[in-house]
Amino acid sequence: MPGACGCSAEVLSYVLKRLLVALPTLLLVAGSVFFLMRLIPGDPAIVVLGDAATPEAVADLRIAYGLDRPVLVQFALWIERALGGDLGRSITSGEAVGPLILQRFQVTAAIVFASVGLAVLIAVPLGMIAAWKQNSWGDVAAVAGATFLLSIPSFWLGLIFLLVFGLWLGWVPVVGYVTFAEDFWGALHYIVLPVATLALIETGVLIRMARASTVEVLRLDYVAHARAKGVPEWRVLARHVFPNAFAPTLTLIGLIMGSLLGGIAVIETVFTLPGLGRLLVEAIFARDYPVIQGVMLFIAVIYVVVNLVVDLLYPVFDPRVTAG
Amino acid sequence: MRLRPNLLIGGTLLGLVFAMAGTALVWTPHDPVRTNLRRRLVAPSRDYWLGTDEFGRDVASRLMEGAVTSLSVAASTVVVALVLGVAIGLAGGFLRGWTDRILGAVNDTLLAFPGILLALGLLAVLGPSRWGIVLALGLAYAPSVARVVRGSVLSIREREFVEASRALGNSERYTLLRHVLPHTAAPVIVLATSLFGWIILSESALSFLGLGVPPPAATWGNMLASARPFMDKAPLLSIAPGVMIATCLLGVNLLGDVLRDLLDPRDEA
Amino acid sequence: MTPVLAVERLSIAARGRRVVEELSFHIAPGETLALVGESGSGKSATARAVIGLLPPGLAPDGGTIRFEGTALTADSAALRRLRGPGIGMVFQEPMTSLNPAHRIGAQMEEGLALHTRLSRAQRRDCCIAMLERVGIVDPASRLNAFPHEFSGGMRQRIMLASVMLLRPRLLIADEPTTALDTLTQAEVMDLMTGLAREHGTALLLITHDLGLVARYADRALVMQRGRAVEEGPAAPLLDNPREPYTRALVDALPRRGPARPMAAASAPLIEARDLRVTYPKRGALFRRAEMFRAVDDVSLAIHPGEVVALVGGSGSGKTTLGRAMLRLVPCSAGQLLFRGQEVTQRSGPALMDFRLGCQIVFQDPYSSLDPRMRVRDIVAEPLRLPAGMPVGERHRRADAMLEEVGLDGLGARFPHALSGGQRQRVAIARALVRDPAFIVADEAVSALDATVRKQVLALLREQQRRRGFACLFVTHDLGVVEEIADRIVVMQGGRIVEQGPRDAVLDAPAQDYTRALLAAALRRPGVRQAACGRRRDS
Amino acid sequence: MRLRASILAITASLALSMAAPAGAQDALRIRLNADIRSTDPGVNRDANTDGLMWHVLEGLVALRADATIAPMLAERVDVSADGLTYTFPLRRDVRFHNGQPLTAADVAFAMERYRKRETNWRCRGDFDSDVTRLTAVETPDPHTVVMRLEQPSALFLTMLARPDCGQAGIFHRDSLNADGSWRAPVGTGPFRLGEWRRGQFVELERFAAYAALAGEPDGLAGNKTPMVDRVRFTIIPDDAASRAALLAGNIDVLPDARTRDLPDLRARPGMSVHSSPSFDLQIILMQTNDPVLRDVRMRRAMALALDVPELVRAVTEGSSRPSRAPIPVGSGFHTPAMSVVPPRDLAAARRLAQEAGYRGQPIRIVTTRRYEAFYEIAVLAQDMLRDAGINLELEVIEWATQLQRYTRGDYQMMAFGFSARLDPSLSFEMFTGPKATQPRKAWDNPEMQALLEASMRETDPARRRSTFEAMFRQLMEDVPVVALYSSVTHAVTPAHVQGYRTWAVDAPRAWGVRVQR
Repeated sequence: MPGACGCSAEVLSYVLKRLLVALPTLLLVAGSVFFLMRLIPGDPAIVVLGDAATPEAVADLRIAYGLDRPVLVQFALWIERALGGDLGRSITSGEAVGPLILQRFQVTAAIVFASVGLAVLIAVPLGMIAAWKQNSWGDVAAVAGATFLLSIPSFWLGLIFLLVFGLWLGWVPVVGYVTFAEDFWGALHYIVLPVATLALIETGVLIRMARASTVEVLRLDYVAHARAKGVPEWRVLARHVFPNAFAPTLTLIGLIMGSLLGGIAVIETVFTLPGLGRLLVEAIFARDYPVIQGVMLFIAVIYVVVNLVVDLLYPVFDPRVTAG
Repeated sequence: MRLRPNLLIGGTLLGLVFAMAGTALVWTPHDPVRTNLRRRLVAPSRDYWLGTDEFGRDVASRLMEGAVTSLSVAASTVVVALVLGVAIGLAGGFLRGWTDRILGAVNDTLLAFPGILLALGLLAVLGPSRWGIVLALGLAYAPSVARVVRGSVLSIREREFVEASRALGNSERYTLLRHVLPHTAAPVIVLATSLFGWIILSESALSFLGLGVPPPAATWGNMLASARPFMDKAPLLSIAPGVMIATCLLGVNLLGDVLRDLLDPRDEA
Repeated sequence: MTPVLAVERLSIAARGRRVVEELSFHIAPGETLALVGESGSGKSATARAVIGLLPPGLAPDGGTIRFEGTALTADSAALRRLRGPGIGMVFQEPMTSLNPAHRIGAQMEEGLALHTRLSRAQRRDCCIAMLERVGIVDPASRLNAFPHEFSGGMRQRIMLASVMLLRPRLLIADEPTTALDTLTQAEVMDLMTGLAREHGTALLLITHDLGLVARYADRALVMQRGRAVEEGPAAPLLDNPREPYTRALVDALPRRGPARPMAAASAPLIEARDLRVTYPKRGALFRRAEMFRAVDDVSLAIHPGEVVALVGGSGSGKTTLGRAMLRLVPCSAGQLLFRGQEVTQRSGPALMDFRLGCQIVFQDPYSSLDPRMRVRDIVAEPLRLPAGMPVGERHRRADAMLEEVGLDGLGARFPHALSGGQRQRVAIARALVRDPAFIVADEAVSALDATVRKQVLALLREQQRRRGFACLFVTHDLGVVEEIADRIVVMQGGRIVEQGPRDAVLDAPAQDYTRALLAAALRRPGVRQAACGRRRDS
Repeated sequence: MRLRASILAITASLALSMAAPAGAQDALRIRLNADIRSTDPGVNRDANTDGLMWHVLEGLVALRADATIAPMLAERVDVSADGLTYTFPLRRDVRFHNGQPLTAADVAFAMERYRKRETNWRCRGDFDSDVTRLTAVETPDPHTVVMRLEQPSALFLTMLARPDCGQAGIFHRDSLNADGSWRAPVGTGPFRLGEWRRGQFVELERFAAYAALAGEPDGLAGNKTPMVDRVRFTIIPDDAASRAALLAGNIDVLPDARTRDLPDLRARPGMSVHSSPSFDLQIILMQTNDPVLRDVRMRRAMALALDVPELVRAVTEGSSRPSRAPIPVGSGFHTPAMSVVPPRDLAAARRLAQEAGYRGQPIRIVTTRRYEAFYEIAVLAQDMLRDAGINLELEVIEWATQLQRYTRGDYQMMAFGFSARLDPSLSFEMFTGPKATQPRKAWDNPEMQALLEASMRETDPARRRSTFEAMFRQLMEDVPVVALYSSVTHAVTPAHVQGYRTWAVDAPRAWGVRVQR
């Protein structure tokens, strides 16, 4: 039971193994992105040079970016460098792609972690209570509310928030971003709306999930067993129901995190935040191949890592499942 | 217990959206793409129920047209995703072995792909069109379908009636089609309902980013996107399409819950 | 003396329909009362009503429950204080009655922490002592284990330990051993009654199994459809049932039929030679999976028309052997001969030939029938092969077969509209419609209520006599074997440990394992004394 | 209104309080809509980059506001009679930011780097073309640079001054790393590069030893005395936010206000709006190889069906002047003859289309939403052509794809915009040329190409003017493109900013600007 007993060597070897197993997927992602991008019309050299580009200047620039070589050679070179940790430089800004991604990821990660955390804190207790009081008015209201939240497009909710809290009430800034390192309170101001938007939407999903899994758990004998021992109801919920009901929710949280960390381009667009999603969309528009490739690879890695973390965390809540 | 109100409310909401789309096929108050520079950003009036947009186009007509676009795109995308996903999932779940492993790797890859990149890529290759969106989102969602189908095939093939079929000497193909496939229907129908909602959402998100169904065709997403700069001057432009999307999704989600309650395979046991 | 529990005219309703109707009974201190009934009799609901834990949808609908003279009202704080030290409860499913998220030490301790003022160390000592008492080896270290690290029987012991720690005056045991195999069942029951005796705890035993009642209960209350049918001291009640329903229950207990003359030594119909089936071992997370031999070089021959019972506890490999003999699981070594022909390597049409001659009836009638097919189609399906029979003819044959198994006119129904017994009849009809020469019946009656089991067994026996197929009857229950088998084969740990004619094995078992199985088998009350012969504790 | 203003003020103060820490009072803060790409002049650049770099680096010559050329680091320019030798005597008072005096060797060093293939200077090809081929850069003495051409070129000096070529800015060799790669600019401009925090701001510091020319500022030439200690280019991508920032006093110059915000901004006390037409060109391209559009009558029909003044009024909210000529209205070469805009004539348009055999088949016009003007032009054109029975279909694609299709000539029609061309020859050259070798060219008329090449060699302005008028007349006959207008740049400054001016190239200039609180 490595997950449960925390034997670090075994866990480490397991992690390594999982990462190794993920390599082909990463390679496949990298490869398909690489070739797909080159299938798409639009040439980074032309985008950089603009309308005044002469064919000679375009050709020179293509040579400078190595785009004149056969695609397979380009791919091999890129893979070789990527394995060495060098993701190249952005065609449009000349920045090194690795640091660029990390810098943009900080923005996305701050928002995603804050919003998912908030959503979990709100949704899981609410969902559990709704399940506990199944079919009561409160339950019906919670489910209806969750379904309603689920049905609101996040970007629209963001726009409405901007309209109401930014433009009409003026409580929060409409655009901009500073990092937490620079100015903690300032940063808080900027992310409160995006975080609230995402948190609300995710709350809808999570309430339903938490409620459903709690309903399942409440049916089980060990809950009756705990009650039969005279365990007070709050303790039954907190100690006996919560960990078991939370385990499947954890998987969902993992899925949500995976997809959100990979890009909340729409939210970032609404709130004009310099996040990973915007970086990707802008890079796509500019055909900034190194950035696109880097970001896509990064997203795939995040996906793998988040899944791994979920699998490693799962045994904490459900020791039956070892991290295999 | 919640079945009846869900059915009622969900049906009403979705019916409303469908009715709007149906009406738009034969009639709209104004031509949804006709611009009128003398009447830009007009406030709602008897003539223009919801006012006009920045090109002087009638917002109400565009919302109706948007219903046609969103519903037709979503419906065709669901079909594409289902056909692809069911085929991949059945093959993976039943054949197992190398087929499953390869399909699994491809599936994982697709899942790790943001739909937006896939959409952009395909749109660029296919030319901008709603069919590009359909194919792109179809491809993007096929892996989820495949995963559900594969999962349910894997659980169904462990059921004893499948073993019984094999014990009878029935071929794998017969067993797959006769005993396994029908049982994936319930989860797939439930999933298809969710898909319908997700796709409407994704399509509008893509349109919002400028990657969706190309303008001037009206979609709720691109209406939202072009309304953004006028948010302070004409908030209704931003609010109306969002309300439509939310209405449609709420209807789909409520009906989805009804379907789930009716079809949930867990209730079979 | 005040009874520990007195139930007066208790009714329980589910959405307006009464599932328990004006039920009254009482239990004296230290007494064991068995509530007996088949599924749907309301016995479990009664048990849960006593401790105030009716599942959602069920609610008390009149009547009183007094514990030691005090009336209990559901959900009151008083009742909660009573739960644990006053009334304890043991549940049916060992797999779900312990919380998988917590270590067993923590779960056991919880009750003590709530209801006593013991220190942490004292609580721990109590737990260790109690675990030791219920037969857990190395209890101190096992306190840190999670429930899933234990087998079902062990979990049921831990469950019992955690309940008995609080020394309740009343223990409610709701089908405590139904999910366990025969051997474990007896061990857990012995332990439970032993502990109850030690602590002077009264026991309310909920069961469908008359065998348990005969062996462990002082008094019994027979229930049918929510009403009391008959009540009285256990032994007389079972020996001389007054009510027809009780009598039917008693009659349903297996009984040994006359031994049939062994067929003349003909060539075996099907024969396994050194058959081996291996599985990768589960649980070895980081290491390469080891192979586990579920069937370890087993040789077994079955002759035409012969009924062979394959007996063993869970994990003995009997089910795997049954499937392997039908080539439903791959063999890693050995040979399988059908009518003298090697079939181990067959595939395609040749395999089809083998399949046409063999059939299987599964244990679980709920999952062995495709819920989306009508009964007639299910029974007609085997007739697709060999190809050629017109659909009309297939349906005619299926209807005839259904009539034969007593399901006349039910062909248009779906399986979910049938009872468990009826479904098993459908499964039997499906197996027999092609007139196979060999049938594997895998625990075919284990999931059925006693009276139904008797009928289905009768059907199987009758069909066997009529059609003369050979049958490998896989079961953990030696009681069933008595009724039907010509020959008994006992398996343990993937190997055959004993085999021989039925009477020889039952009357003079050569192996300890067989003896233990026999002792644990719950048979007719009439043979109670014989069955209760002192076993060596294993 | 007041509430709104204060809200925006709060918003903006939040937006910028951290971007502009204490001590920014004596600085000039200018909005930049996106980060610069690099500090390597003319190599990795865009308009923002050019606009920032012209504060730091100077070339031998520089652009005046009317797109003519003035000497900058050179005292004057002496052109030999055959037009093949250019002699640049250098000013003696010029010093680099590191204190070193400017010498001919520095010029030669910089020019050599520009002309090397590995540098990837954007304009390397332009100095090595059939029209202009720079054959040698010589330094006869430490204060004289001589450049030699293969044949006379009217464009040579303009190209040297082109902002997108980094003005062929002269940098000190300390600007390079030991391996020859670019490190940071050490130039002669009025400001030196300060801190560059990516994505947030670029700061410039006054170059105290700057040797300013006498007179007035004029384009990138003239007196460029820095009047403020520091200039901070604050990066604010969002238009609404920059407007809010201006109102909140968190930036001092909004160099690119949206047209639709102008009425509101004008009405505010203290705000001044500065507008000037730029040298870019919004245009509709037609593919003359297309089966439908090959017929010149069809193209004429289209042009006649468009109500150009109305279209331009709608797109620019009345701020730009409609013009069918490719030479921008602000240019000295835009003659009165070029100002004629033929009136809309639907009947004639219908008749011509009929004659051309047009039967209502859809014609696709490519556009993008990246630049709202392109999209609006396409939508309005569709609407206007419909009145003449011409069926335009919008094909909205993204910018990168549109650019590539432009490059390949892969379109029927296209709403497009050309960036500023500073020489009238280039204004024609951008769409004139043989399609066989340059598919991006819309106007493939050999006669006109000959005229164009002549205009590039001709150095006499009067003769060039008449050549361009002839070309314009032919353009209106052939209608391969419908030029619409040059956009207008609007800058807004609060009362405490003095001396700010907009000009033909839309990036801001910080010299000569004073902050007085």
